[in-house]
Amino acid sequence: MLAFFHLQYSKMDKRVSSSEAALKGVQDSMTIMLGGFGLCGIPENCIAALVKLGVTNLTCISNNAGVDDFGLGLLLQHRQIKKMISSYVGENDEFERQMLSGELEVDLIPQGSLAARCYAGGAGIPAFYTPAGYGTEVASMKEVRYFNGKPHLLEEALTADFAIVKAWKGDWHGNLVYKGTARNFNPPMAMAGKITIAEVEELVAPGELDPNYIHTPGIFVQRIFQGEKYEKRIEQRTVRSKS
Amino acid sequence: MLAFFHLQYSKMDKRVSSSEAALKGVQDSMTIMLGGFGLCGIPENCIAALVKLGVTNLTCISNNAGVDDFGLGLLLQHRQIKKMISSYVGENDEFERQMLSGELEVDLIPQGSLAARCYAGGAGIPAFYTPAGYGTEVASMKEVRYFNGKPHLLEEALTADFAIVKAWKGDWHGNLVYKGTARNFNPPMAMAGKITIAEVEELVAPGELDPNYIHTPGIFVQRIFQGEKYEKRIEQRTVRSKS
Amino acid sequence: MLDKNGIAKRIAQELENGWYVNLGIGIPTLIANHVPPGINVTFQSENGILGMGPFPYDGEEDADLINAGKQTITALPGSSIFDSATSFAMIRGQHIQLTVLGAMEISQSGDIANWKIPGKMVKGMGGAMDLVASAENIIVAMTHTNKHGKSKLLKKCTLPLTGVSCVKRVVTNLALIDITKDGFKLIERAPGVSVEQIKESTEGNLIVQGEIPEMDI
Amino acid sequence: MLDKNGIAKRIAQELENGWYVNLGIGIPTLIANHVPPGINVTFQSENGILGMGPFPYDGEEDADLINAGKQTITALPGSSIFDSATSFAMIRGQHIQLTVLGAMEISQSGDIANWKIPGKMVKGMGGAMDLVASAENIIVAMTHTNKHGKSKLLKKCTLPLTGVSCVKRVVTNLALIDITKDGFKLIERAPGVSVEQIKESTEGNLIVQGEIPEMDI
Repeated sequence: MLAFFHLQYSKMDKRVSSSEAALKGVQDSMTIMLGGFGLCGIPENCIAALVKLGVTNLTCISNNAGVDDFGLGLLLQHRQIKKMISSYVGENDEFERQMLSGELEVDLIPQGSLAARCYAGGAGIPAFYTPAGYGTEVASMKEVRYFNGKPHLLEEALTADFAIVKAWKGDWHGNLVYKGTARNFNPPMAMAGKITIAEVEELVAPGELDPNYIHTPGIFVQRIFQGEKYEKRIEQRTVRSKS
Repeated sequence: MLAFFHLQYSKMDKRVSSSEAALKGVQDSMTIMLGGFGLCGIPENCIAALVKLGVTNLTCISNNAGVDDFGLGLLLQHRQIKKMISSYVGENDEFERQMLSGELEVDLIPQGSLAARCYAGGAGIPAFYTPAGYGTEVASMKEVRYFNGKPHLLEEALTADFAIVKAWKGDWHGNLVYKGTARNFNPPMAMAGKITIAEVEELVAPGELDPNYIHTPGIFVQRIFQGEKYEKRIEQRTVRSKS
Repeated sequence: MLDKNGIAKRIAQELENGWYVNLGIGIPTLIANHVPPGINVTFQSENGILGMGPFPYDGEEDADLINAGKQTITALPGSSIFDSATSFAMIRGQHIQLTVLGAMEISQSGDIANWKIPGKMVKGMGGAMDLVASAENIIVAMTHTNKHGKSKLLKKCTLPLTGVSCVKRVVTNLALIDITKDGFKLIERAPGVSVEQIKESTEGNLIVQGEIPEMDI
Repeated sequence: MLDKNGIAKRIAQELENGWYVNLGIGIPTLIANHVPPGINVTFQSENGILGMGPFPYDGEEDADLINAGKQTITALPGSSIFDSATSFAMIRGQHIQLTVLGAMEISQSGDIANWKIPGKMVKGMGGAMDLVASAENIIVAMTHTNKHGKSKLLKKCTLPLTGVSCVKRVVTNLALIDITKDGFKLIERAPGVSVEQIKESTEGNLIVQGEIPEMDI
C-alpha cells in the first residue's frame, strides 16, 4: 500500500486503495455523515469497514438508520453509535429498542431541514430560516422569526469530521456522478465533511467524465476508491406483472 | 398562435411560440431576473423582445448590466430600467453615466450573496447569514450576528415577477440543460421567478434529455421556447497561437 | 362509505392539469392509480424524482430507483432526478401545487399530527414537517375514526404536532370536509353515509349548512 | 524591483500540491503561467468552473466557456462546471486553499479596498467581498504605490472597504510582507530593492526584524 501512495503524482489524485485506507483517521466519538435514503445510495463498503474498525461513540448524521441487518443497522448492532441525527428511523427494530431504552440518543430533524443544514454546512452559511417544524416539538429552544407574516425557525448548519458518500462513477480528482435516486443526500453531505470520502462503483481517469454533467465537483472530495463489492439491497421490491 | 395553444395536450407542455409570446403579462414597474454572466448565457431573444415591448421602470436583477450595445445595455439605452441589482457593472459606459447622474438606482451586492439570495428565493428560505460584506458599505442597515466567533450579515431572499433564463437544451416540460460556463446564474434564478421563462438553443420532446443529467428540473419553468437567433457575442476574445 | 381506493379516487378528482403533486405513504400513494382521463399531473417523490411512473415490470426493478416509501419505481419520459436539498427547495419554495398525506389526528384549526405516539411509535417525521409547513394546498387522506372507533377530527390534537394551521381539506371514508376558520365544514357525504353518522364520528366542531350532497365518484 | 510577471512568479512559489486556487483579475491571472514544475493545482473561476486551462487556440474559442474576467478559456481533463450558487458555496465554505487578488489599498490590520472610488469608479465588488470574507489564505498582488507615488500599504484604508482583517500577505513590486497583529512585517525584499526604499514607500507601520533576505526568484 505504501508503494501505491508513492505512485501518486499529485494530490489532485485522491485515490486510496481500499475502504480501510479511506477511513484512516476515523476515531471514537467523531461525527460522521453518511449519504443514502433508506438503503438506496448508501456507502456499503465504508459501513462494513467502520464495523471492522470498531470505532465507538459515534454521532451519525444520516437520513435513515438502515434496517436491522444492513446499512447503519450494522453499526447499531455493534453498539458503535452514541447518537443518531436523522429524519426517519422506521424499518429498524434494534434502533427503536435502543432509542426507547435510552441507550441511543436521537435527534429527529425534518428531512428538508436536514438536507438544507448539510448544504449550508458545506456552503459556509452558518444558519438560515425555514418554516418547517414551527409549532412542533422541533421548534423547542429554536429562535422563531416572522418573514412575510409567516413564522420561521432558525436552523444552524451541520458539518462532520468525515462525510462518507456513495456515487456511481468518480474520477481521481473526486468528481462524482450519481445514478437515479441513489443521489439523494450524497451531494449535500459531500460538501459538509471536513474530510469527504467517496466510494464509487466505477473509478475512472480524469477526462472520462463530461465536465458539464458532474454532480459533485472534486473540490468537495478528499479521498476516493472503488467499492470492493455492492449488494445494493432493495428495501421494498414493488413490481407489476407484464400481462 | 391561438391554434398553437389549442394543440397543447396538457399544461405539462409549456411551449410558447416566440419570445414575444413568452413575455405575455410583463408590465411596467415589474421586477425581472435575468440569467447570464457578462454576455455569456444571457437570454438574448427575450432581451430583444423586452426592448420591442417597450416596458419601463423595470427593476432588473442580473449579475452584470451587459455592454453598451448588447445584453441589458440595450434596455439601459432605451431607459427601460429604473433600478439594477447586480454585483459588477463595469464594461458599460452608459450604465456608469446613468448611475453617476442619479437617473438609475443601483443596488450592488456581493456576487455570492446575489446567487445565494436567488437560490433562497426559489427554495423557500426567507433569509440566511453570510460573512460576505461584513464591515463594508454593504452591511449598512443589515443585522450582524456572530456564529463560531465570526461576524455574519443577515441577507434576505430575492424573487421576481419574471425570471428569464437561457439554456442550451430544454424539453416541453421545462427541463433544462446548460452548456459550459453559460450556466452561471441561470439555475438559481430559474428557481426564483413567480413565472420563469426559459429560452433555449434547442427544444426537444420529453424523453430526449437524460433525467439523470437535468440541470434545472421542469417544475421551476413555466414557459419555454427555442430562441429565434443567437449571436452569443464574446466579450474578451483571448487566444493563443498554435505555433 | 369509502374504502381506501374510494378515498384516493375522490381526491384524484381534485387534480388539475399541469399540477405537480407530492403523495405521502399509504392511501395517498393510491391516488396515482385514479388520475382522471385527460388530466396530466407530475408526481414528485421527495427523495429526488419528478415524473415518477408506475412500479417496474417484474425483473426490471432497479435498486437505484425508488420513491420516498422505498418502493421500486420507474421514471417517465420528461422526468428529472435531483438531490435531497434541491427536492426540498421545490417543496419549501412552493413549486408543488398539491400535497396529500395521511394523518393520525387533525384539528378543526388545521393542525395535523402524524409522526409520533410518545413512548410507543417514534419513526420520525421524514419530509412531512417540511411539506405541511410550506404547501399551499394540503389534503389529508385518512379514516374518519381510529381502530378503537375514536374520532380523528378533533377540536385540538392530542398527539405531537407535525404542523399548525395548514390542512385545507380532508377526505375520509365518511366525508369530504374543508377546514374553515370556524371549524370543519361538511362539503360532501360518502356514498350511503348520513350527516348524522358524520356528526357522531367528528369530535371537533362540524359545520353543516343546507343540503349536503353525496359524492359523485 | 519586480514587474507584474515577477510578482506573479513570486506568488506562484507559494503554491502547494493539490491546492484549489482562485485568481482575481489583473496580476493574479498571470500566476497561472508561473506554476513551478512538479506542482499541481486546480484553478477555480467563480463564474462556474474548476480546472480552468489556458486560452484556447485561435479559432477554437467558445462563447460558452469564459472565466470571471470574461476571457475565453479552455477546460482541462478532470474539470467540472457548476452554477454561481454552487461556485460561491465552494468559496464561502472554505474549500479553496488560496485566493489571490489585486487591491487599491490595504491596511496594516489586513483590511482591503479594491472595488470603489466614490464619485469616480463604481464597477461593483463582483465576487471579491465573498472571497475575502471567507478565504483562510488571502494574498494580495499589487504595486507598492499608486500612479501618483502614494503608498497603498496604509495605517487605515481611505477607500470603501471590500473586507476587514482578512489579508494575510501581500506581494508588491518592492517586497513580500506579512500582515501580523503588530502591522506589516517585512519578510523579503524584491531583487535590488533596499529596506530603506520599502520603508519610504510604506505608510503603515513596517516591522523590520533582523536581516531581510532578497527574494529568490
